[in-house]
Amino acid sequence: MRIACPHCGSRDVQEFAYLGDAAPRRPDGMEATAAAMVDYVHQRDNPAGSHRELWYHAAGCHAWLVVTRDTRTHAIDAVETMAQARAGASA
Amino acid sequence: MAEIGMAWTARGAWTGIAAAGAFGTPHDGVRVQLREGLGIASLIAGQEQEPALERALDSRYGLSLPRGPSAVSSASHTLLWSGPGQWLLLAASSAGFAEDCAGLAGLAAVAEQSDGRAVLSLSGAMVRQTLAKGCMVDLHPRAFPVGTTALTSIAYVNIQLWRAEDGPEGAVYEIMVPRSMAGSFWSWFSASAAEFGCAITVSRD
Amino acid sequence: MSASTQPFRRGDGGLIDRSRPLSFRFDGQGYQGFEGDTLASALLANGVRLVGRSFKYHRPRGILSAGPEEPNALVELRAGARREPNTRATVVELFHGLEARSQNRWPSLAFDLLSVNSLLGPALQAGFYYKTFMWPASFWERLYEPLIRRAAGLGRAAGLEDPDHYEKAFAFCDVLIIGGGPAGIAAALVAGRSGARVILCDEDSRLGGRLLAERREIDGQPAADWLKEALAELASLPDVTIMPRSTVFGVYDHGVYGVVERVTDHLAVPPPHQARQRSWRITARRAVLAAGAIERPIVFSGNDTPGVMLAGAVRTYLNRYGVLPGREAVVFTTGDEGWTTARDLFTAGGRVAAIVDPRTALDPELTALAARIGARVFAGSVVCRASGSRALTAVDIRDASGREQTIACDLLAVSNGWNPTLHLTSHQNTRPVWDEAIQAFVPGTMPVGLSVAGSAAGRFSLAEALADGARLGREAAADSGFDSAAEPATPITDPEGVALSPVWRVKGGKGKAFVDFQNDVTDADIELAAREGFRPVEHLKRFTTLGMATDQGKTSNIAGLAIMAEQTGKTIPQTGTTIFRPPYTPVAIGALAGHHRGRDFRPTRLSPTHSWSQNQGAVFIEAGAWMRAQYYPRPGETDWLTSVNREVLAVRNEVGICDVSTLGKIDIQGADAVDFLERVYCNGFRALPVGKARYGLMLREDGFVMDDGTTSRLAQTHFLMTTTTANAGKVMQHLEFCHQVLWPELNVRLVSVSEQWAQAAIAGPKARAVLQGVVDAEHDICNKAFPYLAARAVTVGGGIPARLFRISFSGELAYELAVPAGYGVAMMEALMAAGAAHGITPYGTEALGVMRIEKGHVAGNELSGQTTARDLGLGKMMSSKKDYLGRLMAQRPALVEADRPRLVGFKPVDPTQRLRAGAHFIGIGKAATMHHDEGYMTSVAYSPVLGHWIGLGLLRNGRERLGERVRAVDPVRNGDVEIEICSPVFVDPEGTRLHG
Amino acid sequence: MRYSIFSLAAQTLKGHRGWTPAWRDAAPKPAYDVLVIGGGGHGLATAYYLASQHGITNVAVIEKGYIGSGNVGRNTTIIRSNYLLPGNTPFYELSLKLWEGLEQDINYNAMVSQRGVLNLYHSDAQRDAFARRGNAMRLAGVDAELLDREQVRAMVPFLNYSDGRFPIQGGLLQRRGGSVRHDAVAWGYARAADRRGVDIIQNCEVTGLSIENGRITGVETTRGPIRAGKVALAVAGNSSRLAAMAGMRLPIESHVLQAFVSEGLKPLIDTVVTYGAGHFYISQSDKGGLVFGGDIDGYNSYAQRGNLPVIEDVMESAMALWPGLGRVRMLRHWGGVMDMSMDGSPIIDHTPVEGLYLNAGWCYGGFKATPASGFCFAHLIARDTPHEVATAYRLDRFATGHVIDEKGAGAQPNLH
Repeated sequence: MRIACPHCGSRDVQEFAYLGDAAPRRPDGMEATAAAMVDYVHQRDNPAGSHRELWYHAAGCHAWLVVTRDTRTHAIDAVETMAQARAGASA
Repeated sequence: MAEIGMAWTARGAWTGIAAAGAFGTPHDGVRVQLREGLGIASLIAGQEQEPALERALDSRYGLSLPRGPSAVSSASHTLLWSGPGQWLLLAASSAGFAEDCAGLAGLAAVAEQSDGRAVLSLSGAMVRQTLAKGCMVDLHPRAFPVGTTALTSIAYVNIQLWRAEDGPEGAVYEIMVPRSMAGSFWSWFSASAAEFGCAITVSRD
Repeated sequence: MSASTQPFRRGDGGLIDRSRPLSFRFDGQGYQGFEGDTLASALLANGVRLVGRSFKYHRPRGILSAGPEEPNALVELRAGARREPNTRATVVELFHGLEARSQNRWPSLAFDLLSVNSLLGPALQAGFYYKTFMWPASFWERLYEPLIRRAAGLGRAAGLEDPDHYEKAFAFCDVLIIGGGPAGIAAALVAGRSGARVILCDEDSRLGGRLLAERREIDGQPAADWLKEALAELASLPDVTIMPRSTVFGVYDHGVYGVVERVTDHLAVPPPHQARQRSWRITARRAVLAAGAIERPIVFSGNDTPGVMLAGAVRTYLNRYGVLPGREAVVFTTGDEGWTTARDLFTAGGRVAAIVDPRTALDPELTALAARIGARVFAGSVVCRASGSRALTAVDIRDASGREQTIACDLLAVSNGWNPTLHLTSHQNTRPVWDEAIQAFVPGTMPVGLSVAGSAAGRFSLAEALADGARLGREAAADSGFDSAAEPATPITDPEGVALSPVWRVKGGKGKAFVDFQNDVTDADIELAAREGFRPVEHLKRFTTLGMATDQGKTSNIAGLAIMAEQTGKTIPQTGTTIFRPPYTPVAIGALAGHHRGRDFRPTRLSPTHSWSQNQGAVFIEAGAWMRAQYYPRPGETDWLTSVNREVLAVRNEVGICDVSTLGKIDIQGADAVDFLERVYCNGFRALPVGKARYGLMLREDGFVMDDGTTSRLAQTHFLMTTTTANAGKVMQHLEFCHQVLWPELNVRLVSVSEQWAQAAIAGPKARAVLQGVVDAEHDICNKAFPYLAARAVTVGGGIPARLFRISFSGELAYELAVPAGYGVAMMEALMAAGAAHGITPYGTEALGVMRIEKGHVAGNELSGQTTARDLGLGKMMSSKKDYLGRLMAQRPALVEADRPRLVGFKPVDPTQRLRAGAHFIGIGKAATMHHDEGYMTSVAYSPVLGHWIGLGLLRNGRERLGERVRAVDPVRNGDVEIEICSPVFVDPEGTRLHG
Repeated sequence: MRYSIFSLAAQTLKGHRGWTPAWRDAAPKPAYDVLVIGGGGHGLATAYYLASQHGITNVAVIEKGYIGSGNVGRNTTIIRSNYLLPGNTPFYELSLKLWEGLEQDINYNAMVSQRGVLNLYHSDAQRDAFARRGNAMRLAGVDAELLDREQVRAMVPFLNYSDGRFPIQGGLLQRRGGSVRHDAVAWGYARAADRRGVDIIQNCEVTGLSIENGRITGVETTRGPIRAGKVALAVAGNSSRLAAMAGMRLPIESHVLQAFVSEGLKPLIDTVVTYGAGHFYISQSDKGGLVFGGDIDGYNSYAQRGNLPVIEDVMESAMALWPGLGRVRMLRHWGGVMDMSMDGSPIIDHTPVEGLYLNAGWCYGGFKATPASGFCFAHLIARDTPHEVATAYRLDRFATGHVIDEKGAGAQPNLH
């Protein structure tokens, strides 16, 4: 598997560390509820199909990236920096 | 009362690991220069700091700030991109490097790494064949021209690699390894270069 | 030397070098072959037919094929530590002094006692073992299983450390071409000319594929000449790399291909500094599969008799190796191609007794050929039986009317068409599709970037191979941005007959008819599978073991499907398609491991003071990725405890130094640095003054403790965080996550400086005195100027930048001094010199551990990932005034239950008794059962200060039970010690020594 | 027909013509009392125990492909009960006890081979952790022995004791652990369930769950709707997909785990060994193949295949542990989809949907759990109360914090 790091270029998956689904947003602040936090920490869609997920270029530029990958075929549609991902989300 | 009069001599990162000489088959297919005594510092700038940092580096060293994975060099200094918003400043000599760092303090988060890295300069007819045994990055001249740098890993050691100006035998690659893993890196390198034969020299300041 | 010692060697012809004889041994007997031979061709040249015994029935087996599909001719190659079991004689290049042994026979190949299994045959049908051997249960391990295991398993592994060395390599190209036959070479030529980077891999030692085995013409000249020119041109193209002896074994995601290169397997032993094999990870924009095809046998009685051979293999031995596989041949063919074999046999000086072809209407050209070579033609007939005990002596031929006659022969060439070598196309779980016209599976959905040319696509003619190759090579290059000039004219080839009407099996021949030779799967086994409902192809394979042998069913899968289809009244495609799993052919484990074995399995990290510790005679221990000094034995000290006790007492009474360079060190700067720390630590850092250090505790988001360490404020917006040695990398990644993903709005910059600094702990009542001899005089480090938890930049050795921290893990007056790593050794020497007058003693991780336990400090054994701050007695650190990672999850009911195991100290009631970590706590008088389990001992140490063993542990509701007694039960070491619960701080609970 | 040495002999004389299908290839009936979704080991075992333990025989197992096509036929066949935490140990011990009597119970030889499972340790801290675990096992009545280096060497002398990067210091041995012929487990349970009237329906994929005001009433399938009083999910890596049909999200990620087999070899190793300094475990099948595996690839996947970095990591661990394997060839590798839960432990529980039961989150420990999983799941379905050894496997434990985290890795599936 290859991941096209927006900073470094196409690299072997061996250089990256995986975290998981990029969708959950941490409920920040003192007013966050336990229920919301339980959901953020534990519950996952785990789709068979397109999945936006967090990877860390551990052996490269140390950037966290959002990779859009099909979990049935491993085909990668997009690799975004966190900034790009946020811009996309807000857009 | 620090006059117990012990001399504080610094120990090079390659000391006890590699020394001038040769190993493997008698071909010198690969040449290694152990680069001791470099000044190295990491610079991290926020977006707002970058212009000022860029001006400073340009005025001081005539180096422009690489925005992507490349390396720029002057006679005395090299500036390596080392991640988004991050660079490594290298000085051929650690003498006076503290002043280099102090001068940039306000313009970026500066952290000296001179003692934390072990650096090799690799060349020779078989250098690419040797690196291919562990380097997961495409080093074909079309993909990795002079002035390109890459952060990657070789034999489970995270390294930074960059291509300097060509030498008499063609491509010259510089490799920077974490000091604590220099021995393991060398174990991989010597096993990989042995079939081509390897000559080792040492450069200090 | 003449071929006279090789009775079946032709006088001329072939690609072997008769001027270079090579001697070799098979089953102890000496033979001679020539350079260019395979072991199989050399054995045949010497008239050796019987080369192995089969898996289950131990039937005599010979050589079926001339390639990687070989199911029968498996040998143990080489001897001693280099012995390679199950090695296919058909792909072993002959070398001088080669040694091989036949397998799976006892006592000898010719006379094998276990061939009685043949008589038991009827009982040993597919899956018989599922139906018996069940009574009594205990007999399975004791009796049945050992018998079965001894009988099974084919070859014997060396069992000794592999003396050869392996390596990995990585390559990149625009176009990867898999297979160096006509299609592959045509593709390489076109792609190469376009300027694209091309890698051409072929598993063979010599490029050319079938061209090496056939007598063909291209553009009116012998194919060999065309090949020579093509290879010369490829060699002249700078960006074309030819990799012979290189098998592409697997297709992985995004154009990554696994390749194993047999660098020196064709030599007796690898030359100095050379690898035996090299495993490549090749990343290609596009790939062309031109792997050719594999010929198919026919299922009939005795079809496994040595001397029954695939017709294409016969041509290979004749034309490539100059070997006559038999003198008196019968050809059994279901298509025109078999007749070519008859022709080549005749041309090579063999006699063709008969050509058997089930087809009734035969092309007159074929019958004319038969007449020319004096072969009897049996049209509309089949071979229904091959006979001969250890080698073929005759075949029975049955015509349409059922009349049978026997013809004596020593070779039966079987031609039944070919199956495309499409294995790689199904490595990503996509299925091939059935092509009715050629009665074979052809590639279906393809892995991204892969295309298939020539025979591998079911386009079997040489003309198609050359045309496909050129077309796909051009497309592949264009797809990766290299356009070729006009399509080159496809070479003209001589005509070839391709008509075919395959026969899957011939019934009624009495005696076993094999589908899967190596696993001894017969047509009857497949009928049984149908009868018992194991009809889906995966059930068929798993129940009968069809296609599960080392040849992965390369010659057997289709016939198996055909027979199942016949049983169930379905078509072959309805019955199922087998998908092939990687690797294409078996790959040596050593090759895939490469350099990473022994000490090079993973990198070893050495502290900048390592050489100093070595000179001090340290005993080192693996600590994660690091080697750390465990203790420093002195002459006369025989056991580690003596040394450790001495080191501990030295620190408690005078002063000691210990390398702590391995701690993670993270430089944190930025206007929001303190806010960042506030969120990642559960305790507060906002009030930490510049020049001070503070102990920090980090939780995971799920509320359990992740890591701890001290963080110092070097300037208003500049902090230095330390982490545990074990978690340094994990914490750095975690902080990058917090910074980049959670709170990008915070102005903070993180960089690891772990490698830059050598750090030593100086601990003991005389620590300050020692330091005052090392730190440059202008820095006042007296108790008032440099109190507990002070943290400041200083200089040493006359201006060398250093950092001094007054922190203590041992509970003594202690400091940590950090200098640039290059000065690490100098620092240790300076400290030793300055401390000489004070009785300074180096101490290692063991003494460090003893002292932290004496002080009740938590470490790795307590930071198990299963403990909360409260469990560890650090609950008060959790701030209630701010949000931080883990805050909410740490409040989940189960994490705040009153009777959770909490950290307390323990001492043996009888002070002579030893404590052990891992023991569980059971109430006195209670039975040692899970229900009475109240927790466990996390860490223990012998305290030389107290003169007895002490321990830390997690005990249910422990904090409220000080003074109570329980038992430390340790069944795995037969331990059961009565212990008293006490405070986890055993030494100087008031902490006065810290401040001394 | 009952399997025995006698029936085998009789059939041998008849040329094996009298054998009948091991199970009927049933077509779906309109309705069942219990519908088990998933014809893998757990689903088939559940159906068998519903019939044999609870007399519930109007049961169907529906499978989208052929039975045993999932992880029960893709694993490395190891069985053991060497667990640390009280939520786990008794459950896996029940499983091991059921393995010990399985063949006589279902009249099918699954080649249950108690050749021992040996976990190696390489540091003092690891030894302490293994002692803690071994003691927990002993307190729970499970066999466990802590071996020192020399005892390990006596058992498996061919490992690397000389120049290992992480020297072998000893091991934790469970002699009652071992291996089982994996396919036979699916086939044996299927045959035994079929004999008690359970319908085994292959090539029948669930396309939807029918839920009426909070209660399950049946399922939609590629072979039409099937009504059911109770529906039980036992679909391992596909749990999240089925749960989504009921509008549920699970604390589960699906990951690929690769497995490997070598060419057939004469007997080399007669126990199961796991390497404590890398992700690696190895044993030898009765056919002679070395069966081995390592860590999951580490990213969400439903593809049933992995990539080279993990393959090489496994081979490196193999060579680091056992340098004699260098010339042994890897014959096949493949992948299975693991239902990795947030704490590394399974879920056997009700769901918010009445009549819908969940059996999931087995990570890569599912095979050894097959009998107890079926046994306890059947108990829950039949009695609507959890079996006493499975009370900890609740779906709400992540909210309450009663997690069962053997590794202490926290809520990150790919670290378990």
